[in-house]
Amino acid sequence: MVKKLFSLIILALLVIMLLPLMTDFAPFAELSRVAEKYVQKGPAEVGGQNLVTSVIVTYRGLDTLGEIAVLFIATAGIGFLLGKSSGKHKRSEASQLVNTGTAFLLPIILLFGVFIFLHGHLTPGGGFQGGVVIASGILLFVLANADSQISSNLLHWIEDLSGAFYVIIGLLGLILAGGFLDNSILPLGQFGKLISAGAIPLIYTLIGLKVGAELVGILNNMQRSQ
Amino acid sequence: MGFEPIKILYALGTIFIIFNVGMLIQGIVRKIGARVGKRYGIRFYQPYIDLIKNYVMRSNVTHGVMFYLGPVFRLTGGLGVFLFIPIIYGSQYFSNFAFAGDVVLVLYFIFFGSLGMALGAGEGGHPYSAIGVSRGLAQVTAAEIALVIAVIGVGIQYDTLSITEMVAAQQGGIANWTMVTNPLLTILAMLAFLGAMGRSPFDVVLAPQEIPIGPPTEYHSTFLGIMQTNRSIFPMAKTILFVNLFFGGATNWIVLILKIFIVYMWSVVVGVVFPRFRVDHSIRWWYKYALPLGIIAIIVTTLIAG
Amino acid sequence: MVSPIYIFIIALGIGFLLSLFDKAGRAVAMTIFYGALLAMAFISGQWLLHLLQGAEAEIITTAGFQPPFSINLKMGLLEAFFTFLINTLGFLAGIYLLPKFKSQKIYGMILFLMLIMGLNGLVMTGDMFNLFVFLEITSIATVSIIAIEKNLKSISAGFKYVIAGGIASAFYLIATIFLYRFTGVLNIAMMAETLNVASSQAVFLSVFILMIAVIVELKPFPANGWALDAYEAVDSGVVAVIASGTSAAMLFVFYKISPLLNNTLLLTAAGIGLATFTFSNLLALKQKNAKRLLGYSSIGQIGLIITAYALLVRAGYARNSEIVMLTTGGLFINHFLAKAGLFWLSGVVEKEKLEEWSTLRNNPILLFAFAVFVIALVGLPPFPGFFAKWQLVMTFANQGLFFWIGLILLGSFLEAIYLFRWLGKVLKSDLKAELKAKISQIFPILIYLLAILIGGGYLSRLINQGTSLSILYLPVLFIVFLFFIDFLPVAIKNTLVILVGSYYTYLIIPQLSGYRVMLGVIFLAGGVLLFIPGYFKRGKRTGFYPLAVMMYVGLAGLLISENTLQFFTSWELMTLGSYFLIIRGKKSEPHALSYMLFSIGGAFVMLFGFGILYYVNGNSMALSSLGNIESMAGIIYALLGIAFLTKMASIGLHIWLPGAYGEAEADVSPMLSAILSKAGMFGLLMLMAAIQTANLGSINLPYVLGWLGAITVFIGNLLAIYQEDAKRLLAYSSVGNLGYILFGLALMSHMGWLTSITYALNHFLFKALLFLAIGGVVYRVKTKNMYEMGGLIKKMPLSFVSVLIGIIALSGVPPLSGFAGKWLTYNAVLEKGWYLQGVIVIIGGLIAFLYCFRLIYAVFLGQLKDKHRQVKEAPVWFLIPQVILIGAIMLFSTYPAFILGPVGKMLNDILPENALIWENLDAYSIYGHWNGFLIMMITGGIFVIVFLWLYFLNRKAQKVKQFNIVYAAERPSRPELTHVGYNFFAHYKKALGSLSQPYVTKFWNTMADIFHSSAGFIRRIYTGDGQTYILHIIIFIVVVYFLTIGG
Amino acid sequence: MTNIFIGVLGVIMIAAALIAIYQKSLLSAIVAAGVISLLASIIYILLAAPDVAMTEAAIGSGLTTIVFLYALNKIRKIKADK
Amino acid sequence: MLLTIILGIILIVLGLWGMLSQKNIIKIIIGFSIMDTGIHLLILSIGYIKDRTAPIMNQAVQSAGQVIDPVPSALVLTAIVIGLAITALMLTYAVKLYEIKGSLEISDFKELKW
Repeated sequence: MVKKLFSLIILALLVIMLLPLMTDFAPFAELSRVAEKYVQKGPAEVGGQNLVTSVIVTYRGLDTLGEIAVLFIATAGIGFLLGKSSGKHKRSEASQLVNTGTAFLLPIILLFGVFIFLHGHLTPGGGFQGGVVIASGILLFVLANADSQISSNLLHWIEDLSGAFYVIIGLLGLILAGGFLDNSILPLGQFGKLISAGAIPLIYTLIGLKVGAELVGILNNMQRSQ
Repeated sequence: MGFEPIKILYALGTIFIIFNVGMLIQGIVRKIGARVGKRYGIRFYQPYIDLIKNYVMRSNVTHGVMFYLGPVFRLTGGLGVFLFIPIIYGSQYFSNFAFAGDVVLVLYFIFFGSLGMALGAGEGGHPYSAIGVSRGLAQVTAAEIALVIAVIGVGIQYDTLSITEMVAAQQGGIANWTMVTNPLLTILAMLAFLGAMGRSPFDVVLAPQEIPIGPPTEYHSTFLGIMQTNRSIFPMAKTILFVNLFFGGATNWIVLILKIFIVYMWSVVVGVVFPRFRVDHSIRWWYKYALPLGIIAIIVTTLIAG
Repeated sequence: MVSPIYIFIIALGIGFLLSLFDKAGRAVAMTIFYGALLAMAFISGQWLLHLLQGAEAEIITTAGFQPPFSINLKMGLLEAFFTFLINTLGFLAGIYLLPKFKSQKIYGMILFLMLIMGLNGLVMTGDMFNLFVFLEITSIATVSIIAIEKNLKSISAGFKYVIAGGIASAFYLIATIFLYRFTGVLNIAMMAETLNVASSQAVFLSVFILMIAVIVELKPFPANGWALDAYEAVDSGVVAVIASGTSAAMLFVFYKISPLLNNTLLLTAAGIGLATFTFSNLLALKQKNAKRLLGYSSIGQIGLIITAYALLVRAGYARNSEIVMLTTGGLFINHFLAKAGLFWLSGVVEKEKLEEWSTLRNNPILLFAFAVFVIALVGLPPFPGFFAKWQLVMTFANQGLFFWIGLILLGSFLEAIYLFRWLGKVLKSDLKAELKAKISQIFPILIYLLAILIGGGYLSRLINQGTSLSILYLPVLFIVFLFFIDFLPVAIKNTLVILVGSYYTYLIIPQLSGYRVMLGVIFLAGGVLLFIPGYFKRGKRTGFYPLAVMMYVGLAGLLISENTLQFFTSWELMTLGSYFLIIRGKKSEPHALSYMLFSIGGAFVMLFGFGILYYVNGNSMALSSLGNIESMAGIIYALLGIAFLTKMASIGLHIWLPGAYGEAEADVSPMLSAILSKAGMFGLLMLMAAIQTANLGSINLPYVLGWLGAITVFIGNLLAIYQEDAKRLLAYSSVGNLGYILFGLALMSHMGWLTSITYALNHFLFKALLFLAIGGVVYRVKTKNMYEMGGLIKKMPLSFVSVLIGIIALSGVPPLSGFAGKWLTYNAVLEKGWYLQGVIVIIGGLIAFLYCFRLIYAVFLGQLKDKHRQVKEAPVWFLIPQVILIGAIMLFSTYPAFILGPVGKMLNDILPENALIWENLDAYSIYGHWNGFLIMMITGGIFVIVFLWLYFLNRKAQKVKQFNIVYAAERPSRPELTHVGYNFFAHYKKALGSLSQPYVTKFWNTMADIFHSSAGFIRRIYTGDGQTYILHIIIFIVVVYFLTIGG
Repeated sequence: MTNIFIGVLGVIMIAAALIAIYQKSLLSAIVAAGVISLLASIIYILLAAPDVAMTEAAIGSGLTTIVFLYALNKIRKIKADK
Repeated sequence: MLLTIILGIILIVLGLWGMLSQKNIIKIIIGFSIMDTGIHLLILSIGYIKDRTAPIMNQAVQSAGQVIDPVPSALVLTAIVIGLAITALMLTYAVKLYEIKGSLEISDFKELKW
């Protein structure tokens, strides 16, 4: 109890400490120096409509690669931590509704995911969101077909190869264009079209696949391991 | 000053005189002691007889090299102390080998004999020898504290460590003696004298009642003779040192013998009056009383000299 | 030139594909894995070389845009250096973990590769948010790989780690976004250009949060319980990467964000660092678990580095200036290599308790590595930490940061306590288990061992300031050579050392002047002489020769050093060498420890003093500047004085000595007592010579030293008489004798110094003699208790003669040389007027008679014990130097003028009032006179005459049987009953009981208790509860913030 | 208008957070935490960041909750096995 | 937008409070995820500029004066994914801890201390 009271006091002090961030602070009125450039030059330099995507995939592409790595490490870490697969699972039978629903929904969900990451440079969304959608579709499938198991082999292949290709595309940027992860290895194309913004759709596809595979992998690991 | 061969002869002469003085004083003192105690006592020449008897007797016993050398060390120590003290002030015949060193030399040479003796007794293998030596050394080192302080005091007062110069500074009448000019120091010195002479209440060394046998038992006949020879020279040497340092020294033999006798008698008188200390009492006494007294004496002396 | 970006490409590409390669077989995956690590190391190494040759730093832009519009990486010299360190560490740690990788899932390798990549990213990235990403990569990879051991301890440690890391990065993120708001960029360098920390409170707070988040990642006290748990529980191979690699990267992050910090924040950081350093070292005192201990030490070291860096930058040094690099870089490299090495060793040992590490003794090379790492951590030469710490203290002193120096030295001292305690236990405690070291584990350790040696050698160039290199380095090379030939038998090594030592003596002595000649003879010629007994040993005597020579090289170095650094280095080398000599004794471990602690404590005090000197004297390291100090002279002299007094074991600082001297090996004790103790004397001589000319103001240092010396004489000698152990008796006697030397020096007069030097020379002669003789006896009778000996004169007559000569010389009884000292003392005392002190000194000298007699009596006289009837004379190799020493004593006694005359002349340069005049063999002072030759002749003459007289009278004396004594009318049957040896001076003890109480020991024990119990109390904050650790972090942040804005 | 809307959402979020902290049932707590994310994604839309809103809804609210539930499920299973 | 900043900070503190006050490890992780959400909200609020639209350049939106800052959005995207990774890892640890010791009380894991 004393400890809780003490924690409360400390948190109160923390709030007092953080007060200047609220009181002595003015929000942006104009774009920052960096953002200004992104907005003005971004469409021309990168070729994506969605500036957030341009920033994520190109300007701050290294962050994204790192982010993918984080997810990858977490997947590996969870696999490492939870040790060996036990192999046998008992899962309760899913209801008819889910089964039917899944059969109907799965292709749509997958398609939706692909749509999201392919249009990442044009509309909100991208590899991560698309990846999550794909992952959730697969999860649904797993829930529905209790007997089937996701081929971890396939997952691995998708996960590993998409990651490796991502790196290779980045490398191509270093060799062919201005630097690592430069998207202009492919022609920027016509602004606003699906096939535009250089390598961004390609990268986002790879990210989408990788993220999807990794997320499934995480859940799969948590589910199966013993 | 310096060494000349003829001085060896002078020294031998001095030794001869003082040896006899020592023998006689021993005898007389024992006689007086007996008379005070209402006994008849020995003949005053008894020490001579004892000595001759011991030298004549033969013992073929030795416990080892150090046992054999013990008395040699003892007598060398006694003679050495004596020889490093100038005896008669102003006399080139009776100044011994004082040119080899000063009062510090004498002070430290006193230990030469004690140490050798202790070693000899030690090799005798008798447990009581060891106990006796242990007590004796403890007692001597404690008593020496007062002596050292007294000597330093004299050194401070006369700004010299040379015995001859100390005596020189006291010439010209009793008023110049250290005894008069610095009574505190003299009191300290006379306490030290009691300790150095092993007289009661500081006579723990021999402590005949407690250690019935020990060095004197193991050492007999010739060995004892040599030690007796030493006993008539070593105490005289110490007494002469005190005479020189505190009582104006002496310019001729008569004065010297008189002063020796008086100083020597002091220890006898005190010894008759006071009972004996136990050895740890004795040590504590020196540290507790003599040392502070000495420090006061040194401070006083500094004031006098300064 | 391969672009540094390939480090990431390789790591990520291979990381992503590794599990696919694994499908082709583990061997394939492993080959590729190690190939990747090697390639990363190669790239950074190549850049390091390139940049070292003066190339420009490379800015790597990504996506073809310039910063701040895209993320950029930088490969400058420092980045190259750090990535090279991290990548080589990665490769070596990878090799170390090879068996685990082989048997575990492929994820282990992937995670490891990602971890190393993350660390590279932390170092190279120039973008604040990208740094966050790499932070998370590192943190998640670390947390995941912690699970390489799946026991409860490491899993719960991992959980605490991930939570704490999460909170730290949360704060980091908050700070990042606000800084983005204030500057409009995320590039750190540009942020620093545009940011004005003082412009508003929100800006200040943001920068503060950024800093504190980075610092929390660096494990500050007390918000570091999570890290300690991880250090304790995580697998050794992994924790080495965490402790060294992650710390390196995070330190570099701190370096990177430091341009954002203003002076207030730098001060805060420095304060946090110092608190961390001090407290973690304090708390480590109570630690019994080896890895946790290393954890405390790691955290402390990082704290120290933060403090050093922050304060130096605050003081105005450029972030990458040479000074900053030398200090923080040196400390860092030292920590990096040593800590990784030690953690790796922990994996080899596989034992938790400190003393169980003694299994390392099964493998001498690993033991050597362990010792080197520990010594490097303490900051002793010749390792990088030493030079860095030196430079740090000097630079801090230059800035007047004395308070900081004081605390840093305190922390270092605490660190030394537990590290040396550990070292001692490893060297001495019982050997129980076998050691199974795999080659994959040994290889990385050896590489780092080599690296730390090279690093030390590289930094040691600081020393070289005008002195010829050969004199400085050749001896060191000889030591190294001795390490290499350590497998040879004793006889060869001993001969070699004696020959080389003689030649070195011949080389050095002519280069010395003044009183240095005198000490040079004692140190070097004496040293060579005392190697002779070494022949008695059989076998290899592993480790003895290099370390003994190290001690002598240190001693010689003291004499020839011209600046404070050379002096200090030599001092530490000497200390280190002597520590290893002492600890060779059978029961000497606790004593060696206390020796080392007092020595190191003293050395740190000395370092402090040299620091102030450096400050006061306008950045001069010249030792000669000691004599013309403008201000603060008193405090400098006092500090240096304390340091030297420690080595001289003056009262209050003496408690290490009896055990150290007493328990050392037979031929080591004389080296220590006769020679090593004079090092302190040399220091004091130097100091006193300086005091002579300096303005001390109101502080009368010599007066204090005089009293101290006098009391030391008295107490040292008094305690000596109560000892039952012969060697301890001699040891206490050394305390007393060193007191005379101190007293003489403190007199600050020609006569006083002459006294002191006479004592020094004499003490060298007789104490070497006595320790050798007693050492020989102990070697034969196998006990050091005097009451168990007795009567040995019949079996060991030559040793007896040595002891006899020795004690006569010791006690100062004429005609031997000891008297010279006594005579000079009287004269010097009278001249100076220090009567009371003089009285105490002289009384102390009188007490010496007691133990002298006891020594010779209880050992050689009295009754021979039955079990000693077959004892032989001491080995001839002990006797040879004894004969030489006796000869020297006799010569010195008979012709003191030949030695003291020239010594007096040497002193004339410093103290011109020559109060002692030599006329041929006669010495005249203003008080008295003394002729050693005549005294010898007269005494000898009388002795011979009396002896002849006795012999004439009693020439047929026969030796009787042992028990032919009259003993209460009985014949004793057992020698034990009649040998009075035990508690010989009981009455003295009874009389002076209060003076013989071990007050000093009690005092130091109480001090130790206070430290230990406070450590025990404080460390209870680490409850082990993860939630408490979270609370600690938040408390830490809040409290530090309010302290920062409040003060 | 927007402010009021955000304010209302904020109050609900704080309430949800308190439920997430204090609700004894772990399942409810997890759901409450998911609700916070979901409401946050609505705010993101108001803050003109549809990309983030999508992500938060998908990952923060959706996937994170699923991961929580999986973990909870796993823990239950371990409990049952014991 | 100040309101959302305040909301963000409130969520952060509430999350911390959850981590400090709850003994159950799952609850602590929930607290962490609440704190994470707060931080995301905070970041995004910084990038918001009043009355502007999303940074998607099309016919309707052409100039720099019309859109919000895309950078914080990009950062939050990254942060969300990383947050998920950490949360998942924490949960895995929780599972593992439960598997070993059968407890979810954080105070039950005090094997390492001092």
